[in-house]
Amino acid sequence: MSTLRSRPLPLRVRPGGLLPILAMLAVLLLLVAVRQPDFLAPPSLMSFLGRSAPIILLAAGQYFVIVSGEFDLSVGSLVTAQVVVAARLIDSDPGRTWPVVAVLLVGGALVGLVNGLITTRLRVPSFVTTLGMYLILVGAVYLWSNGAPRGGLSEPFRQFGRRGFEDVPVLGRVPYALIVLLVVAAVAMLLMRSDFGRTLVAVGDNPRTAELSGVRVWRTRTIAFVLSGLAATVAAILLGGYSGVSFQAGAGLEFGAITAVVLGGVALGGGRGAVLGAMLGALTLELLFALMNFYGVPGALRSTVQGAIILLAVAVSATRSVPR
Amino acid sequence: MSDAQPLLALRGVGKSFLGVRVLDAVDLDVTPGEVHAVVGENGAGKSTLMKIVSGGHAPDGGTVEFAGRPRSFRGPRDAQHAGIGIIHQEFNLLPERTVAENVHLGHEPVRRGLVDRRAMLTRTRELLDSIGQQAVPADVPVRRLGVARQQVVEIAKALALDARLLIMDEPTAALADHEVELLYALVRRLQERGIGLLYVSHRLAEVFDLADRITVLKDGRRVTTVRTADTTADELVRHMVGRELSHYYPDRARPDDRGPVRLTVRHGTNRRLRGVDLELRAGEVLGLGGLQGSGRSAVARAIFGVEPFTAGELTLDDTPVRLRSPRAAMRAGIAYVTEDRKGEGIVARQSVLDNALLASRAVGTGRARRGVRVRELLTAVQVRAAGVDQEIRFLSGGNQQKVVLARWLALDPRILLFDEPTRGIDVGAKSTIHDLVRRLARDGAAVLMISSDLPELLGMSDRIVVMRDGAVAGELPAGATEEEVVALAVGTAR
Amino acid sequence: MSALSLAAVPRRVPGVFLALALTLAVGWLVVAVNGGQLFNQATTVSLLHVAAGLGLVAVGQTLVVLGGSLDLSVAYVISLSTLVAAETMNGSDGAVLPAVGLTLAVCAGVGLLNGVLVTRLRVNAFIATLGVGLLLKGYLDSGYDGPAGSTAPALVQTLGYQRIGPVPLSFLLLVAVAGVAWFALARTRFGHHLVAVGGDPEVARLSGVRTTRVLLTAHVLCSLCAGLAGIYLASRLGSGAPRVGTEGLYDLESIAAVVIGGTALAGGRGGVLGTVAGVLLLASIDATFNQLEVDAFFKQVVRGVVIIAAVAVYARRNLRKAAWRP
Amino acid sequence: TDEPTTGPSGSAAAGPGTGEQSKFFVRADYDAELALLDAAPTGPADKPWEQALNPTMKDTATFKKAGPHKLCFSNAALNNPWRQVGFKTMQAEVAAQGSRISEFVHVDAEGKDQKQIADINDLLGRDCDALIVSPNTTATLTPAVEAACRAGLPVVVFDRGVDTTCPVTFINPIGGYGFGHVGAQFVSQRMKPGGKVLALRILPGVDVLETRWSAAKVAFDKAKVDVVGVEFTDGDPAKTKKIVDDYLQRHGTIDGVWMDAGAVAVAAVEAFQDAGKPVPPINGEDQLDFLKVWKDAGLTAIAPTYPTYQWRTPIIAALRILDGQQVASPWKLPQPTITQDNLDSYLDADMPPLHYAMCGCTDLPGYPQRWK
Ligand SMILES: Nc1ncnc2c1ncn2[C@@H]1O[C@H](COP(=O)(O)OP(=O)(O)OP(=O)(O)O)[C@@H](O)[C@H]1O
Ligand SMILES: Nc1ncnc2c1ncn2[C@@H]1O[C@H](COP(=O)(O)OP(=O)(O)OP(=O)(O)O)[C@@H](O)[C@H]1O
Ligand SMILES: O[C@@H]1[C@@H](O)[C@H](O)OC[C@H]1O
Ligand SMILES: [Mg+2]
Ligand SMILES: [Mg+2]
Repeated sequence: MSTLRSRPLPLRVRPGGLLPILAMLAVLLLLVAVRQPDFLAPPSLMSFLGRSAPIILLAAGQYFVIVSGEFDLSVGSLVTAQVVVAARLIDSDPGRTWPVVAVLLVGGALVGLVNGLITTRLRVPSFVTTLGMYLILVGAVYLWSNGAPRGGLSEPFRQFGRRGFEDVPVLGRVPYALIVLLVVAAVAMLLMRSDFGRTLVAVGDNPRTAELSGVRVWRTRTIAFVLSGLAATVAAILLGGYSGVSFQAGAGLEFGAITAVVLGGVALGGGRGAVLGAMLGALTLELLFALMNFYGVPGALRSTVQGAIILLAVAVSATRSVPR
Repeated sequence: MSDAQPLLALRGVGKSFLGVRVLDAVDLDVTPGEVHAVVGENGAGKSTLMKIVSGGHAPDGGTVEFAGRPRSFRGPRDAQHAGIGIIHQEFNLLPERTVAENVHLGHEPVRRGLVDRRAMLTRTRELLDSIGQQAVPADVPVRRLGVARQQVVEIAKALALDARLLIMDEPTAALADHEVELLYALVRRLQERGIGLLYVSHRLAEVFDLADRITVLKDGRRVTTVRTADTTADELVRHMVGRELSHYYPDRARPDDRGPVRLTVRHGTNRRLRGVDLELRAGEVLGLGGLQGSGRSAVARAIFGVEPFTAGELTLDDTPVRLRSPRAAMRAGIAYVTEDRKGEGIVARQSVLDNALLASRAVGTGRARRGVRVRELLTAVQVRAAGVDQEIRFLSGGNQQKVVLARWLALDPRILLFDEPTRGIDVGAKSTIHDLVRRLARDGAAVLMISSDLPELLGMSDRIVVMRDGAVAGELPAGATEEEVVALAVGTAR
Repeated sequence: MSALSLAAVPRRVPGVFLALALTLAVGWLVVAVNGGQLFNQATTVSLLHVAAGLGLVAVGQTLVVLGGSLDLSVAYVISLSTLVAAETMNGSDGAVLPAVGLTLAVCAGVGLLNGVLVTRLRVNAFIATLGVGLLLKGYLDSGYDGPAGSTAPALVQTLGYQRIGPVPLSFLLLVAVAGVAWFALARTRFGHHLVAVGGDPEVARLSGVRTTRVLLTAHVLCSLCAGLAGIYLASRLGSGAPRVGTEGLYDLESIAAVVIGGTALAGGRGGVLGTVAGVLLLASIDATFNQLEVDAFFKQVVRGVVIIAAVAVYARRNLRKAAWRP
Repeated sequence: TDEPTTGPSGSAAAGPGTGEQSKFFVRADYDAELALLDAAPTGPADKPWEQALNPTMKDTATFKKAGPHKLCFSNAALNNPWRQVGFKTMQAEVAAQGSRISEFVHVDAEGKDQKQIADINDLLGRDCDALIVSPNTTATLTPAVEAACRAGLPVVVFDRGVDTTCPVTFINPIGGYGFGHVGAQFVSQRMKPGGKVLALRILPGVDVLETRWSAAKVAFDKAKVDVVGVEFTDGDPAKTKKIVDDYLQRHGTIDGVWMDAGAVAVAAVEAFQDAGKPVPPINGEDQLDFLKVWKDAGLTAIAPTYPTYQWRTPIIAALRILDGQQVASPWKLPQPTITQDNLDSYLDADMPPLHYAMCGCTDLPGYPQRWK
């Protein structure tokens, strides 16, 4: 009866594994290399990574929530809100940069906290909670700013998303955003190896087991929402820095982040997948957009290509992992 | 072999789950009007076999022949259409739908294209009537019924199919005595109508009362098929466990091994329990017996803070405590090994190591030495796996259970609540767990053990408390007999 | 076994109807205090028109949600169907029937695609329908830079603008569709099976329900409802409008109406009547705020709060009901 | 079904080259608008919102009514800074008219055609003396506006148009052809001949924006420059920056940038700056952030405008109509262009970056606080 199976390979093709997303990334890189070799040269690669940092961060934040078995549809509106709030609070005064950054982080955590508590304590499905939060945030920020962003971002605020270390050997310019991304990615990966991370995944896979093993499921999930709120805030700071104030800053990013997470092999419903996968998923999506540009895919058709690729990727891995 | 043309003929049926062989080349016949019982230990593969016959699982090998034709059912629907009905061991009911809707799910009566609700109600009432269950209302949502009545609905649901072969997988598990009698009558009536019955039960008395033939399964293989008249209970048990039972259980505690009272429940009451009194000492294994649904699990879960007592008193070492969550109970040194391993025992996609560490991580204990300690424990309980990084779902049930045990042992609990710790576990693993439970008691832990497996309960316990209808029915000393336990459990004892 | 009291429980009035009544009463009062009138003919007509569009989509959405699925592609399906309808009609009354037929056929195709992805290919409904939505978006964005085609005048005059008293024809269409859906859920096998699949797919399967087929059908019906909404909008707008679905936020709003109406997002519980009430609730909030000239952004905030609060109330009730589920 | 079945131009899908002309392009209108660029306005020189270009006057005696009046406004949306500034200007104008207006009802359609149709219908039941409409989409709002005309009250349409002449008047500045032409003309003249132009548009399907692009197309085709891309930015600066960045990647250099709206002009400029490339000739709009960057970075730039002061005119027109005075119909307002020469006079460091210089609001009650 008892069978000793051989040790599976670390990168085995299994649901939640990294192999599919790495393969996809490799294919896209290859296609880029064929069409636009100089894109892979350090300077442009650096700038690409820098500008992709916000969506990758959002994917990481969304990962925490999704792996715990929930959804966060409010991140896009949170990004918008944060950018608009930052502009109004800073009001182009460089001296206010750091205090405002602190305020934003607290605000982001707070939004996450509210999402988390409503979901876990009031038992409102997170799809509904965060949909409601999305409406509330968009409405509130327009209301507060009277319909048009006011004030302005300071140069020091903008530098996170816009500037970088100049004249780095080999790489040329290394965007600050990339550094922020790497730091956050490292923290996220460490976090997922920590007690918290492991229990988070356990909660997503089987909340009953977790609860009966002493995990405070509601607390763990709430923290995941807080992390998502924080990630959205950092993304907002980078995005606001990159492109300045606008009400469009976060539009649609929630769907982008969720898509990226799923592409990265993370199961909606929780309990499966790696944060690195989620971030690679976002990188892959961004690369896909760049690629479509290089191949001159007309802007309007890009969503079709995107949709087709997502469906294909997810369908292939879904059908492959289901035994009867 | 029966001489009549078989209604159902299984030949060489096999099935594996995730690479684990659960059924191996099973042959089985049922003739019309025959009651064919299938017995075997927990996890022997009985339910799996029943699901194959009823289209719920596809077999990996072998043939299923029904009413003279080979069949390969694509799903339960096919089997139903062929004339096979099943009463599942676990409830297959939709809590939000009414009794009538559940009974007719999948084959609602239609008139002019529309579901005929009146017919559905009438027919449901008739069915309930025919099994003497007029009291069960046909038009309330199932969630408003108790477990026993849900079981009745499950039976009615199977009967509604007018099947030629009816499978009953532990149909009496949740039934009271007089209800069992009604079921007997029903079975006999069906038999007279020429319907074949496959009857799975752990209650050997029932099997001897009803069955024409008995098939014994063990570890997924058919050990034997005998005429009821030609066998005895002892012989069956030997076939089931494959050895004599007497040497099987570890030695009990001697009276002077028992330490002070660790835990007391006085008048423990909640939605499921009515004034439970209980005392648990260090160094002993207290067995908790009773029929399914009698409230055994409810006691353990109340102590562990899952569904806490709403009234009464719980004391630990003479100090009254309120344990409102599993976490609080864990902090107080209590561990609970659930009966529902799949649903609330394991985290299927996480590794063996993650599973073993889950509780330690949750309460943040022993951070420094935790990894080493858990590995030691996994070795000590003899988990067999490809490595600690293997996902737990690829382990056999017994090995999963050992990992869950390691999880709790890592916390060094002083009080252990074991709810069906050997359910679905093979014989070898079973004895490992038995030894372990006994060793824990010997080392001074207080152990409460729930088991539906009477021999196990009798073999392991230093005392046995028997539950009935959410209350304590009585207490028996070590050395009690099965009859004594059952008498208390069903309420026929003085 | 202690006897449970099974005496007839009064059927609860679903919360959404109370909320609707309350909103209308409070709205009427506040507007009246403000010197206006909430139930004047024009306002009522507008309210019912808004409700008709959203309602048609939401009824379809209810079906998939009841079955435990979700459709995020409806907004694009709506846009697409306005175009198919208006371009096929091309202003000619004679072409109404073929155009409606073609539109519904196209929608059914999209629904089929959704259904196949969700059931056969086992793609999570969220991603599947999001992906299909993207496919359609690409087609719409690249094919159209603005309104196209022209709806047959006959249809504009009837479905688009005609009314009986204060009740627009389109609202009657909604009533009819909702009625059919309600009837189908309550009285057909399909309905019973759909709710079963949403309640517990494994139980449904073991009971002999063809779960795949049922859910697939629900997806087709959902797209068809979106198609009807599209045809209505085309009659309202007089032409096909490639962005009307997304501008109207019909995807998220329809889901919001469904959950406000008391249908569980996880499936298996709820119904179309609640959804229609949910739609009317949203529409009356709109109407009241319109009358009071409340800022659109403030309205948005209120909507968010209403959605969360409504579902929180349902969740509380269920908690109290506390059916213990293994 | 990869090809759209009927033939809307697909200019969005055109990729490199400008492809076939938009279906929105009407030669006669184009010629008329370009002619208007040089026309001399009638009316008070210091109040361009009251001026009219080549006006044809319309009798309104039938609408004459005793005041004060209830004016109703169905607004397409308030979803961008241009509309915000405009609406504030309109509110200030209402305030400035004081006792002449008893009530001003504003309903926001939130960018939804369907809602605006309902809104208009709703307003018809609210005893308005005049109805002002800024339609969300030209074609789809036409039936609703026609219905409003039939209701008998004076209807004034402004900003975006409708496909009917039933309203008393349609007010807007010269329009999209003029805007698009001025920008494209400038960009193609200042860049190297045959160079690469990137055209950035915010969204499709709105006539005032479509005409901008179709006029630009004519100019570019005539100048024989290489339009390497026509992209929609959704008015999103981040998306704009990424698009420009990608085009810089792909083509190495871009020699000119044309935009159909100024909202994301700064983002486009920054994309060049951040890539360490010189900013090529570019056009923006009269948004202050762009004017500031233009000044600070010494850009080669121009800013055709679609002045927000046009939001004052509908109020003025409605009151005149209710007085029975003649009004211009259509009412074409002047549409100034900001150039290097007059740039300084439009810069205003005290106003927020997303404010529009052509608001014509400095004389209105509440200035500048209302706009901050
Ligand atoms: N869906 C499944 N996936 C994986 N393993 C399964 C599945 N169903 C059953 N098993 C395993 O197959 C074995 C046989 O289970 P089965 O339910 O047939 O036993 P049984 O004889 O009915 O036991 P019991 O008396 O406890 O009901 C067990 O080890 C069980 O864990
Ligand atoms: N109708 C019910 N209402 C509330 N809780 C229930 C109901 N049925 C079962 N439970 C809970 O489910 C758990 C297991 O159910 P089951 O009927 O098997 O339990 P039990 O009677 O407590 O234990 P056992 O079967 O081990 O005697 C228990 O914790 C019990 O409290
Ligand atoms: O809303 C539009 C605005 O964004 C654009 O700049 O000019 C035309 C307006 O209709
Ligand atoms: Mg079984
Ligand atoms: Mg139990």
